Amino acid sequence: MSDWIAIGALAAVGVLIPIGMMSVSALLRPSVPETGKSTTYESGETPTGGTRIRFNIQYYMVALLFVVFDIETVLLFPWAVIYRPAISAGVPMIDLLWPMLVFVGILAIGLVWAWRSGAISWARSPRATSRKTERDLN
Amino acid sequence: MVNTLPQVAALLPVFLLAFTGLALLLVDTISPDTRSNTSMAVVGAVGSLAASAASVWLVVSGTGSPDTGGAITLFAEAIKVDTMALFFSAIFASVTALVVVAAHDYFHDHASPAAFYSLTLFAATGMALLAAANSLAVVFVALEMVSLPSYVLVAYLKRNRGSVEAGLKYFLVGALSSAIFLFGISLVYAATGSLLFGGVAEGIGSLDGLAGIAGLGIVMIVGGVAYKTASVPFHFWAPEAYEGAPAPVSAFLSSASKAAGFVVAFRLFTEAFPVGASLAAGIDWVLAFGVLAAVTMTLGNFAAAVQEEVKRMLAYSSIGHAGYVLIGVAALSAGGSANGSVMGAAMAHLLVYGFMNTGAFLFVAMAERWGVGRTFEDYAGLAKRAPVASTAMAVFMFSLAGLPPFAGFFSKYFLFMGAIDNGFLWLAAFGAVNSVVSLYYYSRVVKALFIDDPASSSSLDAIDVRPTGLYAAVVFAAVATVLLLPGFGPVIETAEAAASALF
Amino acid sequence: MTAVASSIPPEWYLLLAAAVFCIGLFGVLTRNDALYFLMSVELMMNAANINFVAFALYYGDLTGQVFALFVIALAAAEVAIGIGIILVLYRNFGVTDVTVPTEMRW
Amino acid sequence: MGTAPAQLFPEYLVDTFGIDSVLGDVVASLIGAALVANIILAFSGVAGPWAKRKITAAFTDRIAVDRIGPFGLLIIPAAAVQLLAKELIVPEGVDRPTWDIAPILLPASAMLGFSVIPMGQIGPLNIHLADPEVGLALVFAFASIASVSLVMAGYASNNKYSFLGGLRAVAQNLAYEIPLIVTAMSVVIFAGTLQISGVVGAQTETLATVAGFDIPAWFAFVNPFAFVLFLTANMAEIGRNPFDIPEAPTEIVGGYQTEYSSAYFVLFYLGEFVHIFLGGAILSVVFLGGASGPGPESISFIWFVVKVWGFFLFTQWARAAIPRVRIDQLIEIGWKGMLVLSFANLVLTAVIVGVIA
Amino acid sequence: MIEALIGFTFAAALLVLLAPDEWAGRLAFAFSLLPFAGSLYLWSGFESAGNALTGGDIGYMTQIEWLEVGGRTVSWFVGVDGISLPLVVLTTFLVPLAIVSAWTPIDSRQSQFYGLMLFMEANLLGVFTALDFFLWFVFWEAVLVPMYFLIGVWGGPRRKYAAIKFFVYTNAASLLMFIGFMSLTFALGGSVSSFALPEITGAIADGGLGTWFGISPDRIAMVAFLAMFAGFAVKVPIVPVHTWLPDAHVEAPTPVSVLLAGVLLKMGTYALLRFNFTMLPDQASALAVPIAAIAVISVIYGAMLALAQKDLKRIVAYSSVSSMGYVILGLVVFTEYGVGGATFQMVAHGLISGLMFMAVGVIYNATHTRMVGDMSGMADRMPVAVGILVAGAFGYMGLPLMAGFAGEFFIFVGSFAAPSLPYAPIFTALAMFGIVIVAGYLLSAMQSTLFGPFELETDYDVGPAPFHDVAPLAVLLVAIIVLGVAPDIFFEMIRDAAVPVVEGVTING
Repeated sequence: MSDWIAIGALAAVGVLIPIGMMSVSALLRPSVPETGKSTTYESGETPTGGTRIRFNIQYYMVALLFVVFDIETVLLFPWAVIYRPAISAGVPMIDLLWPMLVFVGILAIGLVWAWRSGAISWARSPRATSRKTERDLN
Repeated sequence: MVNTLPQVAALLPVFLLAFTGLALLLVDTISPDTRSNTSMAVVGAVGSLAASAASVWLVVSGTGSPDTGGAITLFAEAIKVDTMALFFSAIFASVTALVVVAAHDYFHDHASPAAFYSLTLFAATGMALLAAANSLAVVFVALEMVSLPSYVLVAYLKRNRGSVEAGLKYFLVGALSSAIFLFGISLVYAATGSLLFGGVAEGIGSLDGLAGIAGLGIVMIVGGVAYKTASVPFHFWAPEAYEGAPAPVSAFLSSASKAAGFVVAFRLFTEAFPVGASLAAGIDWVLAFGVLAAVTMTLGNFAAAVQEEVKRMLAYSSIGHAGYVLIGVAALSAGGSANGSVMGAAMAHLLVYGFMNTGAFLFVAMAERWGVGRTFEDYAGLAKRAPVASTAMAVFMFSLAGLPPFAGFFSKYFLFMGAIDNGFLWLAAFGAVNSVVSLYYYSRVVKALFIDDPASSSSLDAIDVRPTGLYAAVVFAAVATVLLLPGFGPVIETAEAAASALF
Repeated sequence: MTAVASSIPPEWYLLLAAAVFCIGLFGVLTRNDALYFLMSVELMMNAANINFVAFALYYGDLTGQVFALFVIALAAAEVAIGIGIILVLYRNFGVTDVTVPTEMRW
Repeated sequence: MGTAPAQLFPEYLVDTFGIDSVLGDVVASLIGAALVANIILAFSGVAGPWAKRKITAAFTDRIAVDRIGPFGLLIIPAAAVQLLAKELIVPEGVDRPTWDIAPILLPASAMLGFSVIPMGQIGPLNIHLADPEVGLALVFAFASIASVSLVMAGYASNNKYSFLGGLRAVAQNLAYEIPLIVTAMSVVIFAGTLQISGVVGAQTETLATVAGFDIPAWFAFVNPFAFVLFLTANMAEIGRNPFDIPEAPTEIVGGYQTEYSSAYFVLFYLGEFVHIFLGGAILSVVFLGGASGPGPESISFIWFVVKVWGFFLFTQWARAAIPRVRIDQLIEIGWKGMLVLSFANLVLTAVIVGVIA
Repeated sequence: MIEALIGFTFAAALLVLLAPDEWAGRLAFAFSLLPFAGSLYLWSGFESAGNALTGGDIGYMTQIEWLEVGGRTVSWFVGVDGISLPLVVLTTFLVPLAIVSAWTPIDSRQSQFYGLMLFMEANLLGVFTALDFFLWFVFWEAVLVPMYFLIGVWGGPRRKYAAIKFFVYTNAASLLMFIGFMSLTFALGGSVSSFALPEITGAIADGGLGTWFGISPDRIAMVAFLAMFAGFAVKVPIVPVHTWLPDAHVEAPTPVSVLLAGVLLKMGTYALLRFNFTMLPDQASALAVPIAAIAVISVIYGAMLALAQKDLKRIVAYSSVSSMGYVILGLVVFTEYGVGGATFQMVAHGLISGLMFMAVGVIYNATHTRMVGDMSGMADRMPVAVGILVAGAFGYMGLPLMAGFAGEFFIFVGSFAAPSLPYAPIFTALAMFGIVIVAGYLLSAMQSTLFGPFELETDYDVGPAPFHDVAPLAVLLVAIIVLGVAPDIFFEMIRDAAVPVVEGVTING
């Protein structure tokens, strides 16, 4: 039988349990609508401004960097899987290692470049670092 | 001498370009704050010139040509280095060198030029790899390797609304067409069970009931090629992208990137979907390409004729030239005697085009650097203050128009003659008529530069700098365009031999 | 797994892939928002992946599967760049609607 | 592939009851899934919250939950009922479908991760739902869905804090996902397979015998460096102290769950616990020999429980003992430290495996 | 030898382009003397006989393969024969004089001007010496580019219009001609292996034309003939495609007009002789009557138009159209004297029209007008220049002992009793009538401008022209007289080369 049937079954169960809890709660809970309740919570103060705030550009940087390395892992996994069997089958180690080293090396250059050009420093300039506030840290 | 090297040395141009791109990142890493524009440009130019020299050397020494044992296949046949691959590597690397040198001045006050150089080099690497692809998988990967940096390059001036808009539109059409291209590949794979060109060709020869799938896949692949070469029906990004992009990028895209698209077409439609087998399977892509070529050149030329802005005119003219080169594929016939001639002529045209079109866009870059306007009127009288650059521009324009004293004439001539030899008189006629039309708008530029008077006496005051790099690149391109006339013999003979080897 | 997969005729995979592709194409053609566009293009690429994986199985040839991995990687890279471009688009034009920027004539 | 894995739980059911059809497979799988879900719920829905309070109280020298039931055990059902019966406050401007789906997705995805985890045996029952060839990749994939739900919740809530919390969750997950997987990859190099049973099977041999006691070849012993890296990355992945940036109550109220109440809040709370236990399970599979341990095979479920709870205790200890890192520190540690170290580990492991094999 | 000549001229052009404006004119003149000396050297050592295209000797021949495509080679193939050598000499002789005559009128961007002049000279030499079609075509087209700039940049008020009209007309014509020639080569198919003109001529004569795209050889030859004739006719120019010429002449600066009338027009007749009449004599004789008719119309119509003009330059320009008509007539009759005379007339007209334009230019330099009605009595103020102008005008009218007489005389002798042209005497007589008109308009123009009391309102003194303006006029006049007294110095070799052309035709009826 297929492993995937079992996985699908657990997925179904995993989704059904939360939905079941929500349903039960929907039956049990009261509903007393009131405008004060439904305002956005901002530590008890009256909400100011919109919620679509401009946030630190570094979030994007990190996301872009992640894409690069995530792809790398996708392509490295097959290599990792065959590595030991191939060694056992008598393939010289250097033949197996160099493609990975080249691959990782290229990415390493990319990482170092990103590092040096400040893509992964959360606060970008020395001045910004010196007056790190809560807002900057976001 | 080459034969004593390991086979992988045939990929030397690709490696050189890739290493240069990485080296540029390293240079920038060593001194990210000083942003040494000059050192980056020097490294980039040296690297791409080295790659160009390596390509030429490998071609001259006969690497991959039938005389020395045929094409060199590497990496489980995914890569195949033959004369055509090296020929195109030479085009890509030369254009890259010109663009990099020119960019030095164009980005003289840009905050972070580093990425520009390395992205250009990486795109060039992708192109060189593309030229050597022997598998649909490599084609797609390399194509994306060209496209992805190109998107960024077009939108490189991120505070310039035109550049961003151009980048967006280029990206949208690019992403869509690469998805279509990919789906086409997947259908071909589904029908033939192979991604290697040879395997696909075998599969095409023995389709049973899957001809429809394969045909649809090929149509989609044609679409992808049309995008990359800025041909109808995926041409409409080109005017936008070329106009909005920084001019060196326009030069790069319209010369090198287009050539990259064509090398794919040349390979795919000779090795993977050979004419004979495709026709036997009921897939008549020859006719499709014929129609595309005719429509593309007509549309490009007539649209160029009504433009008011020089850069946009060049963009449309670049579409027109794509139409000419498409003849190289459209005029193939099963067992045609002139198959090699016509495709070789198309290759030679791309080489010549690489210099003359790059040069023309770099002249526009120079005008942008000076800050004169973008329309024909704004260019009026520039020759009074910048005679050398204007002369170079005149050379490019006349060569693009195919006027006989310049290299552009020969390449077009051999293209049309090859088409006639293969029985495609109508394509050659279309091409000839379009060439005549093109003379009109190309000569408008020359007229503006040399003959028209400047709009006002102060309008030439903007020309207050002599950007050395741009000048060097433009003059070099002009000299190359002129010298390719006497030197056309080896070029066309190499190209023809390279193309003939595919049939 | 193999038993189940190979018991399904290949035409079904083709149909599924074509359906996914068409959904993506429909999204591309009808949505003006750049982000929807990105998602739709992803769908189209994944339609191709379905074909690759399915026919790799059908032909007993690993290339298709490996290529699908590459495609995933490239698609991700494309999205990364697309997001970057959409970001500068938003900075310059204040929208992510692709029909708004008309600095140049179309 | 190591020793042949014991028969998977659904297969056992199928064989035992002789229902050899697709429908039978489905039914057997559902039964197995229900069992696994129950175990998870017992851990994370009941024992976990209770233990958390007790442990925290112990660390801070306080007394906690001792009123309802023996050792205050009944506080959990009481709290559950109380929370479920609370009014659901839907703040204005929420993006409704997204806001609703997020709390379902978090526990579901974490629970799904358990589908490939071998939990050892209870008597004759081998509690292991599925063992696909790509199990290890799959479990990371399932675990990663959690961050999607967090960002969904943060985005949909129409609240600055929620939004920031969601963003932080993503940034953190991204930063530590790569070290986590690359470190796991070094294990894959040893095991030569992605199949969970293979990974576990590769840890059954005896590494050394010290004073008559066999030390098994658990990867934690084979490669302690990787173990430490993995443990750290794992902590960040599940968002526990000192890496609880996405919630960070003193900074951004409650992060992504600020606007959630009633059953929706319960689901997030539950999901976090499931996620912690999944982290423990992954750790035990990859580095601690899965459900194996001294003694007969039939008590291996006990070992599994011990390992998972060991990890849980560790997280609670960290929660009490280590201050939260700042977001900038977190990101920079991830990209500049962990990533580099994990790649160094990968290359070294490859070389070592190549030399000794 | 010829390579050296052309190469040196190119190099000189480049050097002059880069030279400072102040002494570009002097430098260019100095440089341009060397090609002239070279061409004299060629002349002195020239011993070949026969026509280069029909298997005769080719003087100073060089043939180096350039490239090979589609089974046909293109080569650097140059050489001279009795037809081209006089034109080479004419070119190298006129250019230094034109350069000197530019010293006065050209006062801006001199280095570019003189550079382009030399560049054009180099290409003209190429046109007259190239014996490979491709090479020839490249030079042929390359002449247009500097001409375009010379008219467009340094021309008169309507220079843009004139330059573009010139460019468009001549380019369209080139394309037509090119297509015509190419269809010939395609029809020749495998019977030729190169684009060398002698080989192609030989192949056509041997009946190498085949069917191509279903079109019969005869028809292809006829189409090619017509296309090439039309193409060259623009260049010559022949009525009715002459309209670019007056505009170009009027707007072009004097030295450019000199070269335009003196040499560029000869490219058209030279090409007609080489291609249409040498390669396709059968078609030429089949179409003899219409061509002769066009020629005569050109003569008469050009002369009539000249009669109606007020602008001296326009008068000379239209009279060039008229003179070219004689040349065509001489070519189409296919007799030894007709073809030879036509060739001789090319040279003679080159000198005479050069003289006329130059003289008009000298007057214009002084008066800044060319309108017949604006001035009179110029002879008072500029006796030498006016004297030479009058002499030149008489040369134009065909005064004996001047070159124009010799050329026209040969043509009429050849055409009067031409066996291949029906009604030859009538055509000849009509053409001769043209001379009367020429005399009429030239005399009347002279009368009103040069003689009588001086009447021109200027705020400066109109005095004698400077020496370097008059000297070229004198030199030209001497050359015209020498050629008129002793036409054999050229006609001998021209006849050598013309005879094989005449023999190639089969006389029908």
